[in-house]
Amino acid sequence: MNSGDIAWVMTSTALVLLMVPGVGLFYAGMVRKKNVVSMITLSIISMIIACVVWVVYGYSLSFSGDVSGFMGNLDRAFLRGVDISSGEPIPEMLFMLYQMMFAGVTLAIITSAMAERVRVSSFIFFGVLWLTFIYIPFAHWLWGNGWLSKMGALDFAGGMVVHVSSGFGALALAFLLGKRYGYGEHSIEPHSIPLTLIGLAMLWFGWFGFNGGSALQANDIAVNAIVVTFIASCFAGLTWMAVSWIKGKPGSLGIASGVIAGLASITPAAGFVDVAGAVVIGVISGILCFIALDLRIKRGIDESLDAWAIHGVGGAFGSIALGVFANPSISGYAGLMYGNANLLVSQIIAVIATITYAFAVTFVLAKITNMIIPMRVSIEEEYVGLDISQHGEVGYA
Amino acid sequence: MNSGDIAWVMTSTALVLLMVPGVGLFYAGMVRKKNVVSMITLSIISMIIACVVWVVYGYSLSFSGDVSGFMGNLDRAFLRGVDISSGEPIPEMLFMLYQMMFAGVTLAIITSAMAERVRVSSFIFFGVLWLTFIYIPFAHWLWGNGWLSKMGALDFAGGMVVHVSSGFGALALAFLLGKRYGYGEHSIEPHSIPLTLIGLAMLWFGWFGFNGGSALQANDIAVNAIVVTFIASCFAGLTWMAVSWIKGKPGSLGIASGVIAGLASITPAAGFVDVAGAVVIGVISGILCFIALDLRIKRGIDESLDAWAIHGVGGAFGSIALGVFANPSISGYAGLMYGNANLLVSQIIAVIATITYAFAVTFVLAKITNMIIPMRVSIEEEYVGLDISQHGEVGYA
Amino acid sequence: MNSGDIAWVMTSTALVLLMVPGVGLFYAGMVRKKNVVSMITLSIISMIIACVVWVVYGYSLSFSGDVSGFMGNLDRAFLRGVDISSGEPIPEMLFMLYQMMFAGVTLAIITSAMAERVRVSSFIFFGVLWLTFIYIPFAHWLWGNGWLSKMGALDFAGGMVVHVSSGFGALALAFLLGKRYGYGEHSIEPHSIPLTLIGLAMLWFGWFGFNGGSALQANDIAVNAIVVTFIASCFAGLTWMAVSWIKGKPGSLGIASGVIAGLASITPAAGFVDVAGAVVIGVISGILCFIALDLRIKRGIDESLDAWAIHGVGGAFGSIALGVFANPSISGYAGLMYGNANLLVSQIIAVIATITYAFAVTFVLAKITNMIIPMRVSIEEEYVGLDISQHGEVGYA
Amino acid sequence: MKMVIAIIRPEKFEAVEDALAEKGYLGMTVTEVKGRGEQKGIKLQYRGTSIEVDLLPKMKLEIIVDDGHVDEVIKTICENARTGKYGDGRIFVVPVEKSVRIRTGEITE
Amino acid sequence: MKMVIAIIRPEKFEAVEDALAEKGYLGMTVTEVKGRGEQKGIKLQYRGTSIEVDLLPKMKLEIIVDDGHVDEVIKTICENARTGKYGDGRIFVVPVEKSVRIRTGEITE
Amino acid sequence: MKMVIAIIRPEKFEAVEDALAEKGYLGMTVTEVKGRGEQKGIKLQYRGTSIEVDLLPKMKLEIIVDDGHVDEVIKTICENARTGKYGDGRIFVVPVEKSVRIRTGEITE
Ligand SMILES: Nc1ncnc2c1ncn2[C@@H]1O[C@H](COP(=O)(O)OP(=O)(O)O)[C@@H](O)[C@H]1O
Ligand SMILES: Nc1ncnc2c1ncn2[C@@H]1O[C@H](COP(=O)(O)OP(=O)(O)O)[C@@H](O)[C@H]1O
Ligand SMILES: Nc1ncnc2c1ncn2[C@@H]1O[C@H](COP(=O)(O)OP(=O)(O)O)[C@@H](O)[C@H]1O
Repeated sequence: MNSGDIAWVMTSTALVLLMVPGVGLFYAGMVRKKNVVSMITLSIISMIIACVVWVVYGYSLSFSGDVSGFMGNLDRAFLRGVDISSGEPIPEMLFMLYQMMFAGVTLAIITSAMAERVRVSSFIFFGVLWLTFIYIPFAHWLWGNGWLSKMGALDFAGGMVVHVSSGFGALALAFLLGKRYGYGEHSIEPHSIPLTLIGLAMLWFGWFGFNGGSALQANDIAVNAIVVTFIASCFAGLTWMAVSWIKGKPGSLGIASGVIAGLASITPAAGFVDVAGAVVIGVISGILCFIALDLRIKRGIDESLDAWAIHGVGGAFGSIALGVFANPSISGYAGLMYGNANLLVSQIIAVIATITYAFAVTFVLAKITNMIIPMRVSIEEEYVGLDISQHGEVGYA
Repeated sequence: MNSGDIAWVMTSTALVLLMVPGVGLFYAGMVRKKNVVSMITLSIISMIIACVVWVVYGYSLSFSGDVSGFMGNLDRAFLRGVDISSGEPIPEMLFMLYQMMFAGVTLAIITSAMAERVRVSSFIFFGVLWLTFIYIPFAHWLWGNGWLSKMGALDFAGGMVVHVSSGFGALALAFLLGKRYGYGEHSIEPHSIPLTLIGLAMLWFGWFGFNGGSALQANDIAVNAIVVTFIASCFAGLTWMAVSWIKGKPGSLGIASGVIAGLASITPAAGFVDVAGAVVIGVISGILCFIALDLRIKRGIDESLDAWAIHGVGGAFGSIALGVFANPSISGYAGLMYGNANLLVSQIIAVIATITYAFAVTFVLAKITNMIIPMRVSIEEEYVGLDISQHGEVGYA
Repeated sequence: MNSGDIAWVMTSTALVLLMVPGVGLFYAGMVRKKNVVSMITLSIISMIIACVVWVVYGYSLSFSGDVSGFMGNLDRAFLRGVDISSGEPIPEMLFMLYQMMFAGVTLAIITSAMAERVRVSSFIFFGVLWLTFIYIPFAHWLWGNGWLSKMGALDFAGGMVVHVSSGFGALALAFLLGKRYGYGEHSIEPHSIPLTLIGLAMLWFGWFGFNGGSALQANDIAVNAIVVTFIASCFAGLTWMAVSWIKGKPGSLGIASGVIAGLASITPAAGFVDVAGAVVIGVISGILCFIALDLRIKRGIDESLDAWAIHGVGGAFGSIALGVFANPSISGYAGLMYGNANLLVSQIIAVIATITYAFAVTFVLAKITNMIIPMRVSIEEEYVGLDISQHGEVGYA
Repeated sequence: MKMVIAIIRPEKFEAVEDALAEKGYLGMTVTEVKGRGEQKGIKLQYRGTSIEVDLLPKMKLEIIVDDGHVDEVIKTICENARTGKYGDGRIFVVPVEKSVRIRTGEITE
Repeated sequence: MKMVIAIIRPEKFEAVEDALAEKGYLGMTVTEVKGRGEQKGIKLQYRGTSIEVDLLPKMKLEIIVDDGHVDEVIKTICENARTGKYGDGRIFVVPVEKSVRIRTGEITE
Repeated sequence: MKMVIAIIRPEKFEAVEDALAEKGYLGMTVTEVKGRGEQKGIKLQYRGTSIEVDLLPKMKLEIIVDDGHVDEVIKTICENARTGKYGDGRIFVVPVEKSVRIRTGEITE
């Protein structure tokens, strides 16, 4: 083992952690003042839940062994046998922690669809279920030697594991939970764009660790990952800006959404595509996610902070796009453009499988949760705001 | 020397620096609008003072030689002879800088007890004294081959040097300075919880460098440190949330306090305990610091931002707990659980010594400061707020 | 190649990226509420433009080959031939990305002079011109084997390339664009000092990557760079605080300005001077930039957020100072203090050349831009604020 | 002249604003306020106990109109601000003795 | 009916609010304002010079009550908002001609 | 006594404040408000279309003075708040029946 690799993955772990409050702040700026605390706190709680689940059984079920392609076993429950000094290429204990952060971020992303209306106790219950029955299987399927990875599907840093799962999960939740009281009748304005842009800063910054760290080494793949990640994000931001400009003004939230769309889209592909691929993925994701967001609004679906349109659609698109653009000179995987159709087929199957599973199972889990602890707060609590009603706090005095 | 180790400690140094404004923002969100600038600025000034003191004599007195176990000598004053390319395992110059950040953070933490009432000139004077007569000795005692370390006491990343010193120092200051005008009579509400949570994000993130960097190498100990650090913080956050829920609602400030309590508690132990130890330390610290905070409020002590309850109590608890849970398979040190009572004894002695010294000497230094430049501003200045009265600025226009 | 070096430069790249929103937030806090979104967005757009320009031709024109000392060639346009696994000491692709961030930050800094009055479409047009005709040549002259570097001029991390260019460019822009409506008649107050201090935190933190990463290795030079960088920033902050205290109160914005002045001043020198040099550079820069800022205000020049006084003057001063203080034991370059006058002469020539070029060419480029898309918005748009008029958004609801 | 002071729900502000504009009442001054009504705000239930949130955000509109227009303004506001639930707010009418347009100095008594 | 407008210290707001509630005066509208009094605010001394902070944060309460209750409201506010130091604030009484409850449309003149 | 309510441009506030102080009118209460005037705010032109920004930030000053001083206060405000362009604002005068100084309890009718 190599101190440079360890240094890089430790740094990346910290960077991914920063994305958790990053998501919270990004979202919090876009809700009303009365829910600002709630929105950030949901992210923090996501991380805390993810940590506990991960330590107790999550890591083990994701990465230890394999039970018929679907899940791992419980051999490493309570991190039994996870070592601090052995592992390839980094100590397994570090790998475990790095992966834990991903679980936390993913759960934070899905809070988009619960914004300004979820009961916190119910969210905790749901969060545990969701990690157990969606995140952990996905991590196993694609990264833990589960059926999708055996089939040949690739997901460099979480296009499906993180973004499809949370994005399409959020869509299911939006249908189930219904609109915020008054949505569509009166305008619900972002209460603090600077807060959202502080969140964006943390996300953009943290994504270096998210995608770069997924190489698990400080090597050429990591370098490629951060380069294509950053380039895709800028081209997507530019595209979104351009598209929105045609229709009106280039808003900061649009540019920010474009940047995130580019980041989500390149995530599955970052270790496989080259700069040209990144540019194309960036540009298309800027257009595609814009359209998705527009569609969602026109359909009157209150998937409030657009985890679906940005993470879901972006992650799904990027997962397929890597089947087209994967350049064998990067990591040895060739996409359609390099004459190999198999990868594209695997990717399409994987995307369809993860979308379907994420949507359907999230729906079911939310139904179950609703039967035990109703997910929505009462109308009065929603009116007063979750900060007071759920946390007994006031965001700004 | 090894570029991976250097990379990691340079990164860690930056991370610890970020904790300085992190403390400032964390605190600033919890004071009233009229003191927001003051609160952040006190942290920035802390770092600046610490840098000057460190360069001139602080580093030398802490880490150069040893004068009867109490302090170092002045051989490295003005960083004479501190080299950029030699040192074990990292260049001494980098070690010096990394350590400098700790001094800055520690002084920032203690501003808790001066919130909304300290004269800035007096704080600077006091800060220099405090670093000289408390921080530097502590760093020497535990890390510079001073009497406590000779006795066998351990402090991985500053449970006593940083947290006990500032926490119990803050308590002494709170007694000496007295309550804020109106404290206990009318409510003094946090003016911006989002600001506090931005601070939390910086602290949580930065703590990877704080504890992980303390290994001074990108090795198994560093990996262990960040893993147990993070796990303890989540379990403590969870515990605090649970405990506060029983009494009312799970506020974001409570969860945040729990996270910090976990971080402070695991700090001395991060290089010595395993995951199981971290879970136990996390859970207990969540309860213990909650009780301490509650007690402080009930006693009507205006240690305004709870450096004592969280850092002081947490750091002291963690320093003792490592004497129980230290697992010899991590760094070779065995605690009570592994059949060695000696470590626990040393730890208890060290905690008692540092608590007593920190409390008493802070009190004396503040008394002395008070005689030269009164630490509290006038009642009018306090009423108008420190932003205007000390800095001539208004936080929000 | 070495994983430790790669890890460090990847980390540094992320750190420099964070400085982009850092500049935006730092600036945004100092403008009025109605322009907060605009100010942050200008920084984000700067990064996006820089990325596109860099990928298409910027990197190539800066670092590929040399055409009569003035510019590079187009051999690496579209990053043709830029490799992820070869390069000295780090993969060229990583070097490319790291350098890209510098272009983004530099363009962000210059937005100071356009604050609260620039048309966003015009800024984009201008930005492309400015990067092409000023930033890229400067990068080539000093870092890409262009005429200044051939002459022997040194610029470790961008004293001239980044700070002189943007600082003196901003001054030219301020003359050309004119004052904000009402400037000098009624007070224009910073709307959120906490926002500015969050920006400061990101800048201070990010600068470790800015200067430390410029060593391109995790070695003694990198260590020296971060040590002198940090020390200079603290001494400059202290000096500014002291100087402003004599005239009134020590404001947080003053201390922050001092810190940035120190950082900008040490930037060109960070790999060449020792701690003593850093202290002197820090102290002088604190005084010098304070005077420059004072002068600008007295002259009634609305270079709104003081890129000139701080970055321009600081960067120019530091570039000359390194000719005096360069200590041969660091990187082999000797300044006047070590008996070599040549370096000082080269530095002075380089500073004069870059100041003149940056000022004059910025002026011309802005004139050209003005003819195509007027840079200033209409008086009504300025009155209403750029957030609404340029972005269709409201910062705080 | 009268000053019509209306305290309404923030989420109804747009509707009221538009309705007034349509009827030609453009001039108005708006303040963000908090209000407590006769029900002492909203009661939230928690495991046995209940807490009251008594100060809720409201929008205050101040509209100066000639005496003859007061009723129409009141009607327009009422129609557009009403939800029928507690907390819809109040309208108060206060006499105005003099009105000055700063730009021109023109005075209406 | 009258509108009692009270400008008080923010730190006294809770006490005033509670005291009014106790006496049955629940309805009120609250605004964060800044105020300058006849002492031109607070003087701070600095090495020879002194600066004045003239605009200080205050809370404005607007309470509509029937004529007969005005004095009690004033008394309650005074008792609970007083510190005896400069800056305690003022109470003004303004006539109200009409009051409408938006929820019901009911009008009181 | 009267309450002079002036709604002015925020950027003119300092000038008005100073001018009033000079003439001896120190007491005042200030609120940040938004206002729409008879021009429906400011029109911004964009490629063919145009948008209107109708609510613009204003400062509201409330100044209680004896009847005899009303005109001087109005004049002072007008002179210092005027730019001559749309949006300069309005001044309204409302009767005040009673004024109480909380610190002393002293009542002026
Ligand atoms: N007596 C009053 N004086 C001043 N403001 C009042 C008074 N009563 C109500 N209000 C204002 O009207 C708002 C709505 O009042 P509320 O009694 O809740 O409405 P409703 O009449 O629909 O029940 C309050 O929040 C407050 O701002
Ligand atoms: N003439 C006035 N018009 C409007 N508001 C006033 C007037 N005088 C005082 N106020 C308000 O009352 C507040 C307290 O006034 P001040 O004169 O400081 O109190 P005190 O009467 O206790 O000395 C001021 O901040 C201001 O908001
Ligand atoms: N009828 C009105 N009632 C209440 N406030 C008004 C009224 N007319 C104007 N105002 C206030 O005065 C401000 C300036 O009005 P405006 O008509 O734009 O100014 P001008 O009279 O200079 O054209 C508005 O923003 C609003 O706050």
